[in-house]
Amino acid sequence: MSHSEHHIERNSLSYGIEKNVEVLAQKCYQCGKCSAGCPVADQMDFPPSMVMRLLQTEIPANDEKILRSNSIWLCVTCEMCLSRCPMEIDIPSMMDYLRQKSRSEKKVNKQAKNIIAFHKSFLNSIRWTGRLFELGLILDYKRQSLNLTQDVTLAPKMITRGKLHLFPNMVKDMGHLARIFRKTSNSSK
Amino acid sequence: MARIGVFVCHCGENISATVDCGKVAETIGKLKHVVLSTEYKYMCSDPGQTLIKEAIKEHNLTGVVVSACSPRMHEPTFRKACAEGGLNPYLCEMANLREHCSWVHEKNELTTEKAIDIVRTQVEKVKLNSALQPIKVPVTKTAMVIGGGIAGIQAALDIANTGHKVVMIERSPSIGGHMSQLSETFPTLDCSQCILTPRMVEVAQHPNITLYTYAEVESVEGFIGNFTVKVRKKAKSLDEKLCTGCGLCTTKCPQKKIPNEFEQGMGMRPAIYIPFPQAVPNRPVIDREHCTYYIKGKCKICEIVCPTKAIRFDQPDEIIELQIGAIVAATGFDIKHADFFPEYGYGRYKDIIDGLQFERLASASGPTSGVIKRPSDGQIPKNIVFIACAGSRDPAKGIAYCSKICCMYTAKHAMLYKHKVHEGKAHVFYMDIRSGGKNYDEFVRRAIEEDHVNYIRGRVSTIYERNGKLIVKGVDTLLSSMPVEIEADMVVLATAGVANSGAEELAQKLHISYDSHKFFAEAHPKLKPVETNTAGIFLAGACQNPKDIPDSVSQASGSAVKVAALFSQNELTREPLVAVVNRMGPPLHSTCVGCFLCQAVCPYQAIEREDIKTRDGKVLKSLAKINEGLCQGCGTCVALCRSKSIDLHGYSNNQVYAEVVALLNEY
Amino acid sequence: MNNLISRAKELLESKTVNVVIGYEAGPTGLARPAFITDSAKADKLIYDERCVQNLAVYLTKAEVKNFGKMAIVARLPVMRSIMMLISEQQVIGDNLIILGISEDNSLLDIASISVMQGYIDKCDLGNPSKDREILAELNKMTPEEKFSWWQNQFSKCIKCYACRQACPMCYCIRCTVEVNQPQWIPVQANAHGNTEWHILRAMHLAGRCISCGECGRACPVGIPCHLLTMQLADQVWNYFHVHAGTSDKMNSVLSTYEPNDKESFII
Amino acid sequence: MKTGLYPGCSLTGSARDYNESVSALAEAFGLELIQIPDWNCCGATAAHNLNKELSLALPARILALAEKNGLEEIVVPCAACYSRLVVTQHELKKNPELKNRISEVIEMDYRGTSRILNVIEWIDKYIIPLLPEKITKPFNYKVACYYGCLLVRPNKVLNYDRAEDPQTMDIVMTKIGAQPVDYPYKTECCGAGFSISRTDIVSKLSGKIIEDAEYRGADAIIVACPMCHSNLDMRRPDINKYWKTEFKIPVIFVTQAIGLAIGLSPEKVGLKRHFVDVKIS
Amino acid sequence: MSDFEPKVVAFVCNWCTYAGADLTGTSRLKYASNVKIIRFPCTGRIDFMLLLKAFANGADGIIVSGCHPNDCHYTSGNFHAKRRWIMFKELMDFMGIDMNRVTFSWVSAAEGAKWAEVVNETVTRIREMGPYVSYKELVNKTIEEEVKNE
Repeated sequence: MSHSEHHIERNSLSYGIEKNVEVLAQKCYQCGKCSAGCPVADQMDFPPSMVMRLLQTEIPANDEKILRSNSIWLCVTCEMCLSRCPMEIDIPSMMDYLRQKSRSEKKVNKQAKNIIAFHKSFLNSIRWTGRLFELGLILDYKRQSLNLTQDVTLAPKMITRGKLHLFPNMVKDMGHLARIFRKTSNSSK
Repeated sequence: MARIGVFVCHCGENISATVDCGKVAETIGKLKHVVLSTEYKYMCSDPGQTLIKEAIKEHNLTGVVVSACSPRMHEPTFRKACAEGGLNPYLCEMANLREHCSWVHEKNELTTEKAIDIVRTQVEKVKLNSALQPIKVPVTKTAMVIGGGIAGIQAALDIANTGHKVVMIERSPSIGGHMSQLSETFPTLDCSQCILTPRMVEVAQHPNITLYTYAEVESVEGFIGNFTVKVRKKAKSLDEKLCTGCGLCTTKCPQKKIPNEFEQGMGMRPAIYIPFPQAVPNRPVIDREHCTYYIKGKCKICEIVCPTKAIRFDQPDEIIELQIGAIVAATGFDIKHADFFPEYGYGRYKDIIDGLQFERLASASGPTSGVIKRPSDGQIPKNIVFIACAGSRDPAKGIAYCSKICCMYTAKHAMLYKHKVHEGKAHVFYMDIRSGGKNYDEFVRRAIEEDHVNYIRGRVSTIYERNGKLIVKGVDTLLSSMPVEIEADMVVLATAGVANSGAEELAQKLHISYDSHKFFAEAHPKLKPVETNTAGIFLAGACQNPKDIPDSVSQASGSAVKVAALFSQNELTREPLVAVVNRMGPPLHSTCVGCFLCQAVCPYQAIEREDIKTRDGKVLKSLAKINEGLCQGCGTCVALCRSKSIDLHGYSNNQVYAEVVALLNEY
Repeated sequence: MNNLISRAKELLESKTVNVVIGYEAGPTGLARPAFITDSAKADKLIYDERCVQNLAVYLTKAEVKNFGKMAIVARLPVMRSIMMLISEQQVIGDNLIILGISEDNSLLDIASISVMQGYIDKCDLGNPSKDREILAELNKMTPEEKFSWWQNQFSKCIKCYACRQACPMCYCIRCTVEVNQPQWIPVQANAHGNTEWHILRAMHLAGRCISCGECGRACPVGIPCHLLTMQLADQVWNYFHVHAGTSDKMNSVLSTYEPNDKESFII
Repeated sequence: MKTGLYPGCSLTGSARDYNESVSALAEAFGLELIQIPDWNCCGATAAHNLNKELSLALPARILALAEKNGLEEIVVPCAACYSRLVVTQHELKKNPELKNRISEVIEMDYRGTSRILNVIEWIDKYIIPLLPEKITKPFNYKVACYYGCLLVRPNKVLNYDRAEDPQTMDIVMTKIGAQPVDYPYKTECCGAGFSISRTDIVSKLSGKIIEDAEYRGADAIIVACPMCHSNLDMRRPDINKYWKTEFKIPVIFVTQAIGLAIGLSPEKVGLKRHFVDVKIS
Repeated sequence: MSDFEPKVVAFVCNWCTYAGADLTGTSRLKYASNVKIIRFPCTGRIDFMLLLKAFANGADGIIVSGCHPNDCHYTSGNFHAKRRWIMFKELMDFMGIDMNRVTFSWVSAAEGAKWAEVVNETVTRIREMGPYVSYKELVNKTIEEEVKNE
């Protein structure tokens, strides 16, 4: 048992983070360098350093704020925060964990609708074809997000430049891929 | 034949309340070799001690066991009493009947039985004690101070003023250290040079101080009171006795474009140079690495112009050997150069400088005569950013610890800037302001309140140049991490303080320990902050960890007192409870086989190698030898020695073995 | 083998060394140590599976030291022994020429101690696999089973100290068992004395045993006492990540420490 | 030695131009690139956002396929795929238990021994040594080398160049006669995976990257990532709309620039497929 | 077995645990009187052979205690001791000699209460385990053999 385990609130989000992705929220001393370098911080409810601070409080209400925030969905995993953090706190891995937690607890922020729709369409696309079928992705995304008019002019231009296939380019052993999806389906919904 | 006297103390009722002291004395009295076993109410009282002294004479005792309180309390008392009674003090042992028995157990037979066991054990031990004589070590009353910065200067002057000789070694051409580079000092803003220069001169002129500049420690041997230090005097290419310090050579030297170390590269110097105008000694040296003569084989202009013909191109390095009684290490610190932070652009953009460079810009004697001009174009910056913790508290790219001095000097820098550029704007990015110290926090508050320095809590993420400005991007963590972007004309990085170059090497030469950051380690973090693990070597200043001037000076004076105390005696007297390697006649000489594993475990470098030689110098055998001057008697070597060739006085193998047997067996 | 012989001859003829320590076939066909001082006799040298004895044990003997410069036929355990002996200042590396033999019985080109170190670093430094298996079996036993297993083994011990004599690391001129002030180890060959002797021997080799197994081979009554030191060699690796005999600098685990050494039993 | 190629999905679709330039270079320099048979998508951002195990299993299948086909070294032109593959290799090396679990999921033996090269490393290793005699048309332009995120971060895992102010691409560009400009936006994020779901964010972030390159006087932005390329090139109309600008600076793959320098035609290296006209060749 | 009182010997260093045990006394905290202390300058001085000697002479349990890491009066004696204990414990475990009979602890000069706990916990544990028969038998067997031989 690690020393810090004696002190950490076991129900807290930060405990889950420590257990699952080995990120210690208490290492953060709030210098803000992550927020200063984060390309999307200005759009977030809570910039990364504030997410860290909320975690440190180990107060359920604050954990809730994080899981319901748009911050975790706006994170583009550009890894800038990690590469500049003086304490080498792996915020990107932590964000992956928080996103999965937010979904499994059904606390997803409304603004994340499109983002999740896109990710789902993406995974759907490769679930059925093994490789990304961009046209299929765009159509499926429109269906999922109901953004029917978005990019209507883009696709034809792509087609004329030979950048959009009309038919998917499939992996031969699709059975294999289907099994991979099935076996890992426990950790996502 | 052993004749042991046992004295059982009641300690008022402290012992007798739970232990049947009479029974203890009686039972012990029946033991073999115990010729006297008696009890008394207060053994530590005068009458109690007299009892012991008289018994020693009357019964011709060869060993004494005082069964009373903890030896940590009264062992010195009773050993002294024994000595006064004519018995070697090391033939006295104490049985701890109070702290380890009467106070921790209830009154019953078991407690008395335990008391008997405790006393019996000490009786068995004392039978095996041997008469020991205190160890006397002569003291050479000359101190060496390594490093001529403010800490070294203070230590040297303090020691010299107690009437003892001091040798000061400084590796650069002048003493003065980092303090001589500073413009003003916090929290008083008095001019650094003005308060330092008189001290430097005093060192040079003090009759008790011998100064060797441009010199380094080559090797250190020996132990407390008796070090032999070899010093390399690097060739200055100059006859110092002839040189008058007129400086003509330095003005005529054709090589003028060497980055000036004293100016932190903000100015240039010639190959023959005096580091700065107030240098002590005020004599030039030739930097052979850059001198045209040493590179190309011709030039010698300095030799031609020198009015006293003092230049010596063929001068060799000189090694001198000194006998030294105590050493003060005062080798200072260095700053971590800021180029390990590519996101801050140090080295890429000329107007991003470090703290020491700013000191030179702000100094009246500096390259800009004290006008804050930025390096790129000489313009006066209207908007300046100071970044604290540039490297400190950053395990990822810098160092994990807090450099301690940066908060204060950054506040000073911002203030100096505001005092010189009234209309300018100064911003400080900080994490925490650590301003503990007399008038320190007030000083920082003044920067904020009176000089309107804009303190922003947050770390800068990146700096880049655009449109002739340095764009500094950070956040204000006190405003929900709101982005802050400043278009600065100049940026000053408060870089971390790190161990000086060569610190590790020097520590190894001195046999002192150092931490993972290569700062020298004190003997105890609280109670021996000035001592090192090696007796006779002390620390002063920032070689131990980053320190400001007041702390460095205090510690220097502290180490000077330690040296003076050492020098107040002609001989050192040490407890003889030290390890010893057995010796015997040839052909074996000792059962030590010379594996020297003990040498590796000794925390005090007290184990030396002794070569047994034939008359014609052939080494017959090498074996370990304990230096009694250094051994502190921990016994770690004793337990490690496979052939049981080392033993420890006072805790010998025979003694501890006898204790185990006695404690567990009933008689 | 021819390489070895010609190299030995060359070294002796050029007077680079005064003796070559290697193996020769004994009268019964078993390998025995050979001390070749005359190049004409170098043809006797053999090198094959029979040659298992750890020859490094001779390096600390006064009679052998008197030869001055010498060459020694060395497979991995011998090389590691030499490393240890150099680090413990019992052997001077410059006086030695290593006739290294690889796993597949070919002659290695080992020009210096640092080359030897490089070779050692590349080898598997764990215990021999057959011993690993036995250790694994023993480690599965309950404490009571272990105790009686070992007591059964020790009951055979006749305190002949062959294990000590065969071990290159047991070079003390006075062994603890010969100390009688105090008498650390009971002199007689009995349960108590035997047990404590084997504990003492294993502890003295903790961090120093190079897993050659010579002690076990030397035991005339077949006590597998090498398992004791090999178990500790395993633990030295587990706890401290050090293999003995990999450096000519002092690095024996019991004469060094790291402040953050991990254990779980100290309260 | 034969080098494996993991093209990734983009190179078969929206980044066909990139694929064409990589193939053209391989052909011109006589380098054998063998596509990993039956490769699948690496899972990209979507997988690690939604499902950690899947995000490791997909790349692990790719790496296991490479191992199975004896490809000890693979080049991954797409920086995003490169990052996923290296991160997976790192994670599974760090955690043997997880490695066993993933091997079980992919029903294949996974050893984790492949050497994974990004496109710059591949160029450095195989093309640079042969480059000097091949250059016929020095690429005499000022360029802004844009590395993006995933080529250099997380630095301790990728262990490639340095995370801040990287230099490898700049050095490659100087070797073909270009003059890299000081470019602080080198490693800023373009918006990456938000290309479709949050076009606004992409427009904003990519706009800054383009603006600074134009400001520094660059003639072209050089990239090594199809995602960066599509955001900076294909999304140019959105960017110009968002910022109310008319940025015209072309965005060129590093492989295309080299292709041009050794005299390949714009068509051959896929330049004609760009949205923003490349007028400089 | 209920009236069995174990013999426990404690090997402690002078600077921390011995002083800590003094503090237990000055604080008048009570502990079992089965434990008797032998003072060493440092845990580094404690020879592992002494532990065997203690068992051979009839100890049922042993406490070995010194300064916490980094607090050693001699800076590193306890670090060396720690490594020796690790090795010793592993060897004993391998030979089936019961290391549950040995308590290793760090007790500082300020931990008077901890010393009482360490002692009481050890005595309770050893009391439950009973006398150390198997080691005593080793010695007794020896004595019997000697008698027989004579």
